[in-house]
Amino acid sequence: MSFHYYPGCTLKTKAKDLDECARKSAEALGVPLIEWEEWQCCGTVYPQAQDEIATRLAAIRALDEARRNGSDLLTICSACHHVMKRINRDMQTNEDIRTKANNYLALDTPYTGQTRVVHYLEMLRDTVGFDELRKRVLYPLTGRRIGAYYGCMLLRPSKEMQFDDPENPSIMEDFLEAIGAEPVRYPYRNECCGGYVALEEAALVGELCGKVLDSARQKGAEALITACPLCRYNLRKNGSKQDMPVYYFSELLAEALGVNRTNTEPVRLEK
Amino acid sequence: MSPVRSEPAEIVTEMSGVNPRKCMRCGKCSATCPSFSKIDIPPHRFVMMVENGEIEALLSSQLLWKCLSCFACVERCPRGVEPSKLVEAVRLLQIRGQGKNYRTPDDVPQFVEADEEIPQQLITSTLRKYSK
Amino acid sequence: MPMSTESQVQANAPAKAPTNAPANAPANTLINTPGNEEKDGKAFRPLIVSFCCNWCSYAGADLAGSSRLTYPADVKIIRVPCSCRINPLFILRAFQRGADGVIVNGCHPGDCHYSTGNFYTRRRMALLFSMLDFLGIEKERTRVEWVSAAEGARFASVMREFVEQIRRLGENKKLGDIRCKE
Amino acid sequence: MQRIIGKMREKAKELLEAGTVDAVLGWKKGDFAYDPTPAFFYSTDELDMLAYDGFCGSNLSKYLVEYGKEKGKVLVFLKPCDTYSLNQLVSEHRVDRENVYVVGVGCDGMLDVQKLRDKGIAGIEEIEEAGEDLRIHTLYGLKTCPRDEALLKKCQSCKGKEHKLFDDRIGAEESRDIANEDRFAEVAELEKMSPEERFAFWRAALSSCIRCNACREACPVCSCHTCIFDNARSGVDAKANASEFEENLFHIIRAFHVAGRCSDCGECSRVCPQAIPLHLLNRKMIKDIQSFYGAFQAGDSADQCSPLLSYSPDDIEPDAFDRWKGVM
Amino acid sequence: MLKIGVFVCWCGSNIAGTVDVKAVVEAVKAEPGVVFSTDYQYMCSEGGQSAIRQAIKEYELGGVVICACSPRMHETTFRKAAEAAGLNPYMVEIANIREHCSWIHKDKEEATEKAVVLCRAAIAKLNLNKPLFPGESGVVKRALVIGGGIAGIQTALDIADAGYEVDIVEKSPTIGGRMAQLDKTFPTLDCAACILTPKMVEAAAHEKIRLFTYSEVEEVSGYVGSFRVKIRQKARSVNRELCNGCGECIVKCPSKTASNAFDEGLSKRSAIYIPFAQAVPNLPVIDREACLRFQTGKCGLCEIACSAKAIDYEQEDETITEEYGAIVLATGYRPMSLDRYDEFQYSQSPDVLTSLEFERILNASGPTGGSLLRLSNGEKPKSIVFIQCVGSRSDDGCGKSYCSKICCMYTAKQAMLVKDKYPDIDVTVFYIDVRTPGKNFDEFYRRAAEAYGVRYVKGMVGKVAEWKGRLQVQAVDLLEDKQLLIDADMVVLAAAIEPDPGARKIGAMLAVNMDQNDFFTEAHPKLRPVESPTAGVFLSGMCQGPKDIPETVAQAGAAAVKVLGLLSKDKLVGNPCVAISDETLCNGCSSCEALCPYDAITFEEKQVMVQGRRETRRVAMVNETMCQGCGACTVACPSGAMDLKGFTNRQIMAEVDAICR
Repeated sequence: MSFHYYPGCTLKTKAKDLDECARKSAEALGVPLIEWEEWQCCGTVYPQAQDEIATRLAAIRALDEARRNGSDLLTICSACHHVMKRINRDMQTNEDIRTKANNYLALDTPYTGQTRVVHYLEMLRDTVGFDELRKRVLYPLTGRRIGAYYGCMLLRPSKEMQFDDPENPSIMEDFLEAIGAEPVRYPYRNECCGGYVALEEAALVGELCGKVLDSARQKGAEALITACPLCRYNLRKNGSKQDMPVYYFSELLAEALGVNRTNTEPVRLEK
Repeated sequence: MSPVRSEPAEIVTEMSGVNPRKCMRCGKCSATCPSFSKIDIPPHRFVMMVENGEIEALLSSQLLWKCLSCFACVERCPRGVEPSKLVEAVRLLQIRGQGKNYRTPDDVPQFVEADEEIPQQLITSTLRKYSK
Repeated sequence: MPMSTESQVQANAPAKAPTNAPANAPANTLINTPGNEEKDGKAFRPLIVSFCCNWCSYAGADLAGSSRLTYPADVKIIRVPCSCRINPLFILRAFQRGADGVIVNGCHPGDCHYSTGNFYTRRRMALLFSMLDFLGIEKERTRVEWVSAAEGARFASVMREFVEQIRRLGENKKLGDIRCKE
Repeated sequence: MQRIIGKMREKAKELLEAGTVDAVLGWKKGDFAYDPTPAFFYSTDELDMLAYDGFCGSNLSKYLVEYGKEKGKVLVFLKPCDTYSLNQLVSEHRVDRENVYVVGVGCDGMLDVQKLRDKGIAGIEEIEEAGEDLRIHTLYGLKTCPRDEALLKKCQSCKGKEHKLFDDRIGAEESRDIANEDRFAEVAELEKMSPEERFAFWRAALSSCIRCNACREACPVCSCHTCIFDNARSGVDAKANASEFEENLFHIIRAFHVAGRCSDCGECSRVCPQAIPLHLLNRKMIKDIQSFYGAFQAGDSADQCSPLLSYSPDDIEPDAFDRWKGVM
Repeated sequence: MLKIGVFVCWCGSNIAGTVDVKAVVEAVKAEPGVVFSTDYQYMCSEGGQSAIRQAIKEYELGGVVICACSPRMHETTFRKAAEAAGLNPYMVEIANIREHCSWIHKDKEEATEKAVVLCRAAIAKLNLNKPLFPGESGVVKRALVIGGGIAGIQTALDIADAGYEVDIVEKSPTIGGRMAQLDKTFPTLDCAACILTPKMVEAAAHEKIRLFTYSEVEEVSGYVGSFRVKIRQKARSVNRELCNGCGECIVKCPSKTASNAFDEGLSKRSAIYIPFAQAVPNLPVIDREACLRFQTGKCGLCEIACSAKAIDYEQEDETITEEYGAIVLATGYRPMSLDRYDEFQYSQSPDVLTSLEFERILNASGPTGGSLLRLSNGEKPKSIVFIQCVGSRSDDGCGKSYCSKICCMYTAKQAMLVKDKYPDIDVTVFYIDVRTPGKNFDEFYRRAAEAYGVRYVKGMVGKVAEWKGRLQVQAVDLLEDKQLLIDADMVVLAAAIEPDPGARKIGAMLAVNMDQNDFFTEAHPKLRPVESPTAGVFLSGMCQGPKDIPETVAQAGAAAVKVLGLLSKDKLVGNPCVAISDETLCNGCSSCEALCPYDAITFEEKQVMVQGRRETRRVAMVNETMCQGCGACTVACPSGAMDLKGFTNRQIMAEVDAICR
């Protein structure tokens, strides 16, 4: 089963690691990711107003392309996933948006949300299976205490995202366990990092990230993982002072599978 | 007596698809809001003001620009009110007005210069949220 | 009202589905049928017979009333102990005497006061409506709804919807008895 | 099947003489070669008139209801398809099984004289049924016609050679195989039409109804002591169609009353003097029942429950019936 | 021809405001049979009823049509009025021109027109009415109570005290229910056990009461006055006759890791156990899931320990069938699961508890022996936060839409109990509204705030998080528009209550409907609050809706009174609107028999006169006591032989004709 892979803007620029590790790992796991060359930015924020049609179109094009190929659309970046999932749901359930968007796009067959939007982590869980992943791990991250940072976009609103329990999620912890690490559950793992007000409300973002990092440290985490470039940026910017490395989950996956960029001896993450 | 509905209030409820009358004033949105310290009108009051048709006052609210769209208020509201959608609708009402953009592409160079690590996502989303 | 003669029937026969409908029109858009044109300067008011079982739907209708939820006066309710008391004859009789729509209301399947009554209703009505459709009689003129005693609001909205549907369909000519038309 | 008439007479004689039965129900020679009629035979002397040939299409089951429960035991000759009707009557307690001695007779498919006439064959004096072809002696000489081209409508979709109940059988294994048409094909054709076309079709068909009640009289499940249409106390009695509506009403209600009970014997259409395709209404009901509620054949056995007298909690909703259209 | 009188009610302005009642009176005067028509302000009042009685006599009316409110409201009233004037009560028809007309239409002309049509339909039907006479059936003078909590116990005691036999079926090994888990009760603060256990003992000792604990109702058939109920007594693996309740077996049991449901899972118990010290009966039960003997075949220590030789590993479930005249449902409630409310860290922190769990912590017999300790570290808390309305008043898809009613009061109680014992602990209650309607209830809540210094904050909590070994509570103070961060050691969640999930199965057996929240529906929300829609089945306690203990006990008594009213009758008068078969039309086909849900139809070979001839025919016979009048048979009957009295084919068609005229 192959996936229609939608990387999104940041994964091709500032978050190349996230993208590259994810693709290489998928290859190693035998899951073909086929990237549509003509993808465009998803819009990064989900347009919450009912009358915003144009801002939904880029996402719908990508979703429709996946439908044409008859495959599920796979995303990694939390923001892309959030936008794709919710707009897809709009196309399934909101008749007004569906009609207007289809009128704009004038597709041969109207798009009505037929595509399934899958996050990379869901692919690991449901397509590969965490048990299978555990078997494929060559370099388990044994003894490493790692906290998962979910942030907002993957989980909320849970009725639409249907990703995990919004208040007590576990998919990243299960992932960490599968690659041999010791997951650290901490209460602020689903609280906001400050998102895009980072530029003008540095103090607020500092405060919010500080709380997340502090909470993780209290529970014994030595590093964090995330799926979102923005979260990682915010946490790193504020966390560097706090001596808490923040990785993309795919970096650790690549690490555990031994598919790092250098094809020599795998670089073990420093303890 | 139901409050007199001014037209902007109708636009906001229609645009957002939210029925503010469902709010029972429990304040869970405000209890959960991570930007609370930076805002002048807390989310629960924002919902009440939409219900009362006081849109004019909301157009200058800090909440429009400090809301993180973290959807915690949406997730935790026991009445399914979705305050963040109301905030977005009022924000759109504001920035759709001529020259009312809060951020413009002209601001981009200054951001990028400030920190070269800034992910694209951050710039795009800022512009998406704050300008038309 | 004019006599329902053969030529009338044909004159008012709905056109086939319009071929110029936009390809992206939502699938559930009702095709506009003639019949709702104004007659004698007054909009067409359909006659609708609504059979309600005593325990759920009739109580639901009562609740709609006590909640002051409006629906058109075109709907006239007949109380029966259970939806399974509704003989297909009653439905045909209503059409014969000039009803434009008939709606059968019962408890939700599984909630029948008599345990199983509405299960039989469901089979009977499925077959009856299918046969009427087979005879070319608009299936939109008949309907079965499960309305509980707690669903006053739903009762009212179902009635509003059904009346609207019949208004769009226009007068029942296919199953009317000419003797009953003035 | 003219060849087995001898055995049939023998059997009838034997049982009458032995007192096993008090009467024999069979077909009696008519005035012409093609019009044997149902008849009771009470003594062995009458048995010369017993007939069995390609024109014995009539289903004798229903006459057993009339014979009643008090007159003793009767021998009845039934073709395979007729036994479905008897089974249904037994299941409805309209005929007591122990009052009937069923002799299943083989069948090569019954004939429609109108079809011969339509082929320009007139002045029929005698018909020899031999193999695949009919040899027809007429005033104008010998004519032949392939048997399959003269079959009754109902025989074009034969239910098979198996007798569903019998006490004895004659010639059953010799029955001829008949190419079996899809009996729902015509129904499916109609379903494909637009509602307007269907309405026009049925209006044209039913408007010729003269309410002779032949369909009702011939129908083996229309066995009510008093039909509601004849019952002044029913509130719907109507001896004649006074309006278009009543033309429809009678046939809709009749189809509904026999739904889940009709074995599709086709007698209604066979006897209709106006050639209204009434069997289509019944077949529509049968097709719906099968697609909504699963395989069912009325008369398959005497102890099955009609689909209209049972239910499943997850039956389809009445508004979903047309989703099934054209499936099957 | 029947002489008919028509009475049009104004219902004050309820009808007359929208329907021109005078015009209705005039319009129906020419209807067939109508010899008299009039209007009146309130037909249901004594004045209105006497007007009906007078007119019946004066105009020698054979039937009356009342145009008024729903027949579900006053049909009985008007039937009685007609009966008082010598009419058969079933010669009364109601045209519902209030709920189905005046209340839903605004246009007076339209509403009046419709009222006339509805009235005509009623007249048309009445013209075909026949006097009906109800049948009679006997009453088994015993009652069954399903559920052995305070509601069930109280109902059973009240019935038994009146001299009737009662059986209580309780699914757990002891009676007592939720109340037994409570520490104190509001608003008097008396100890729950002190007032409940005497009632438990009384029930067990009562000569008219039999207890079936660890038992379930498996099947119910029959009808009011004579229900047949199959009860399954699950195997306790302990012989009730031999056991003396010494408890030696429990001491010796090596498997002590089963979750103790009585302590809401906060403690462990042995595989053989008595739920709590004052359990009734004081008889152990082996939890076969937890028992080593049953799981591994090894062990048998309880058998060895038992000097009375009461342990019986071979014991099997027993099924008995009993007859009852009446059944009371008292199936109770449970706190809803808080899986979907983890913003409060319920499943992630041992110091976040439901109120019922906290109740066990406060209780001297609870997991901490009554001392208030944090379950995470066994230390005394310095600050406790209570959060109300968790899952109640919710419209988010995972909570309950209703107010659970008891939480405001028990939260005040628990806060007060904490403050009373430990005045130095900070207690904060977050509330949306404090709802205290009830005798001495608001005073109680105010006492918590005023005398005990419980801090009440109007606002909700958004997040609870473990922080530096304590719990950080992020909340809002709505009156100050401030976000608060409070460090707490324990957080207590007032979880919404929900009906016991076992109720659904029992409801289905008895054809008692449930509302959208799974509470049993009462026959009338105001006028018949303890009757279920099924005759002879009554409701007691929480299974019908949220209630506190005084209300539950009151309703239990009310249910008992209804049961006694039923059991005190020797004969029950049935519903005369039952099926009737016309033997001259019946084909004997048995279609009706096949689908009758009450087995009320049988067939007989019978001599029937048909057109002057005598014939033996197989014909349907209806048992009028068993028939409930659904009418399924009437439609199945092809010949129209089967009809339903009070709703005959011709009556319904007459209504159709009148409406479509």
